[in-house]
Formats: sequence, C-alpha cells, structure tokens
Amino acid sequence: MSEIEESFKRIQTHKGVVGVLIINRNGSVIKSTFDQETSVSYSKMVIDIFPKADQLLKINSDNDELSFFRVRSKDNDIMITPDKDFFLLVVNKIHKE
Amino acid sequence: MSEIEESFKRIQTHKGVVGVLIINRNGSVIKSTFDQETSVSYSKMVIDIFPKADQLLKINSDNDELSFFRVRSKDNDIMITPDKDFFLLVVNKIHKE
Amino acid sequence: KDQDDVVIPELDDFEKQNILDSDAFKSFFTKSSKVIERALYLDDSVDILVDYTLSDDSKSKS
Amino acid sequence: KDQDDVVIPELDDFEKQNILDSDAFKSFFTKSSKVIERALYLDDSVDILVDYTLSDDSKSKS
Repeated sequence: MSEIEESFKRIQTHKGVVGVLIINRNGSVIKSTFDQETSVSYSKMVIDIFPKADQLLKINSDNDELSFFRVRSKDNDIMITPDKDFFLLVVNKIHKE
Repeated sequence: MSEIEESFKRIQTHKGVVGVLIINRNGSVIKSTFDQETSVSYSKMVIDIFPKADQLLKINSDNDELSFFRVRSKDNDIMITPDKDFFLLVVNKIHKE
Repeated sequence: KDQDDVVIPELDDFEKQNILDSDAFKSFFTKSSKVIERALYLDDSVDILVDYTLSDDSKSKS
Repeated sequence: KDQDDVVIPELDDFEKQNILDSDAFKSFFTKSSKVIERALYLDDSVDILVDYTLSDDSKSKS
C-alpha cells in the first residue's frame, strides 16, 4: 500500500469522518467514498463556491492563494484543501466526548 | 462601556486582527473597522457566498444550520459567524512566532 | 457580474444604533464573539497550514 | 439555477488511475492530507462552537 493510500485510509477511518472526496478543477470526481450522486452534488458546489471564497480573501490581500476552506454547523464540519489542480474535501461529523 | 463594546474591542485589538465587520442579512453595514468601500466589498461577497456554503452543508444533512465559516490563505484568515439576522466577519493576519 | 448589480441598502447612524441596542443583536454578538475569540486563540497556538514535521530551515523558507 | 446547468465531465477508471499515479496528484495529496489530518485532530481536542464557560448542564442540552 502506497503512502498516498495510507494517508487516504487514515483520514477515511478517522473517528467521525463521514466521507472523503477528491475532484479536479473541472469538478470531475477522481476518488470518493460517497455515492455518485452525492459526489457530484459536492463537486458542483465546490467549484461554484471556491472562486468566490478566493475573491473574499483577495479583498484585503492581492497575491494570497486560498489554502483552506471550512464550514461548520453544530453537527457537521466540511473541510476543503485546494491546489491549482485538485480539491480534497472531507466531511466530519462532530462528536461530543 | 457595555459588555458588547468590550467584546468588540477585545476582538479588534487581538494580535493580528486586521478588521471586524458586522452586517445584517441584507448586507447592510451595521458596524465596521474597515473603510466604507472595503466594508461593502466584503458584505457583497458574504451574502453571495453564504447561501452556497449553507447548501454545501445541507448536501449530507438536512436540518443543520451553518454556524461558522472560515477561509485561510498562507497569511490571512477570514472567519464568519452568522445567525438568522446578522454576520460577524473578522480578518486575521497570520503571525508566525 | 451579478455581484455588481447587488445593491446594499445603506443604514443611517440612527438605524445602526437601534440595531446595536436591540436584544436580537446583543444575543447574536454575545454568542458569536465567543466563537471568534476561541478561534483566534486557537489560531495563535497552532497553524494547521504549517508542517511541523519539517525542519526549522524549511519552515522559515515557506 | 446556474448550478444545474453545470456539466461535470465524468472520467473513466483509466483516466482516474492516471491522475492518481501522477506526480502532480501525489504532491497535492501529500501536502493536503497533512493539513486535513491536523485539522481533524484539532477538531477532536477542541470544538470552537462549544461554550466552555457554560455549566455541564447547559453544555449537554446544547
């Protein structure tokens, strides 16, 4: 098992993690633990939101690339890390100890 | 000085905080440490992004209200807390110790 | 762009003060400022974008 | 809605595997997975949406 596979598994099996999605900048699904419909739903939202989130950061700072995105509700946490080619999205259920 | 004023000042004077903005759900500026133009720029972006971020959360969980939003770049951190009437936005410059 | 067509209603100082004095706002700000303060303190203690497994040299450069 | 008009190109398994095997992807995933893992561990240790100044009763209810 490659280091990439091991990292993927570690995230996937982390307590509370509901799903992991990797898409490219066109929104095409590269790898996902979600079903097809859910994957495409997330993908469409991500490629819609990210240019806007990037613009939000650029209001006060020109050359700064968006590195991390996060939205929280009481029970859910969606985290997204981008680079110029890909997005990694993780959905985490918040668990109370 | 009210407790509200004290909290506002504490956030505003926190190390690295560049600005604090409070808007309502229409995007009207209620209180801001940014200039008018910057305030309106942030406001427009926030009321554009938030419904989409809310939709993102609802893909996997119907009744869950968006409670916290965050975008990070290497040097900047924008955090937004909403309720049904208002948004509090804070821009933080990441400082390295 | 759609965004440029959005008109943000501008409030006068009286309207702003009424909102700031309202129970709805006080309730919102009391709760929200705590969330932000916790997030800021967390930000001060750990930067998730920094790779702590790198040597100090690499960290300084990045 | 605009969003419903967006067409997401679908990749076949061969194309997916080529991407997964690429240097660009490996570089991205190595870096990004570390950020996510740190964020997840942080999430486990402190929930910024929880008000720790409340009594245990209030916390349980919320």
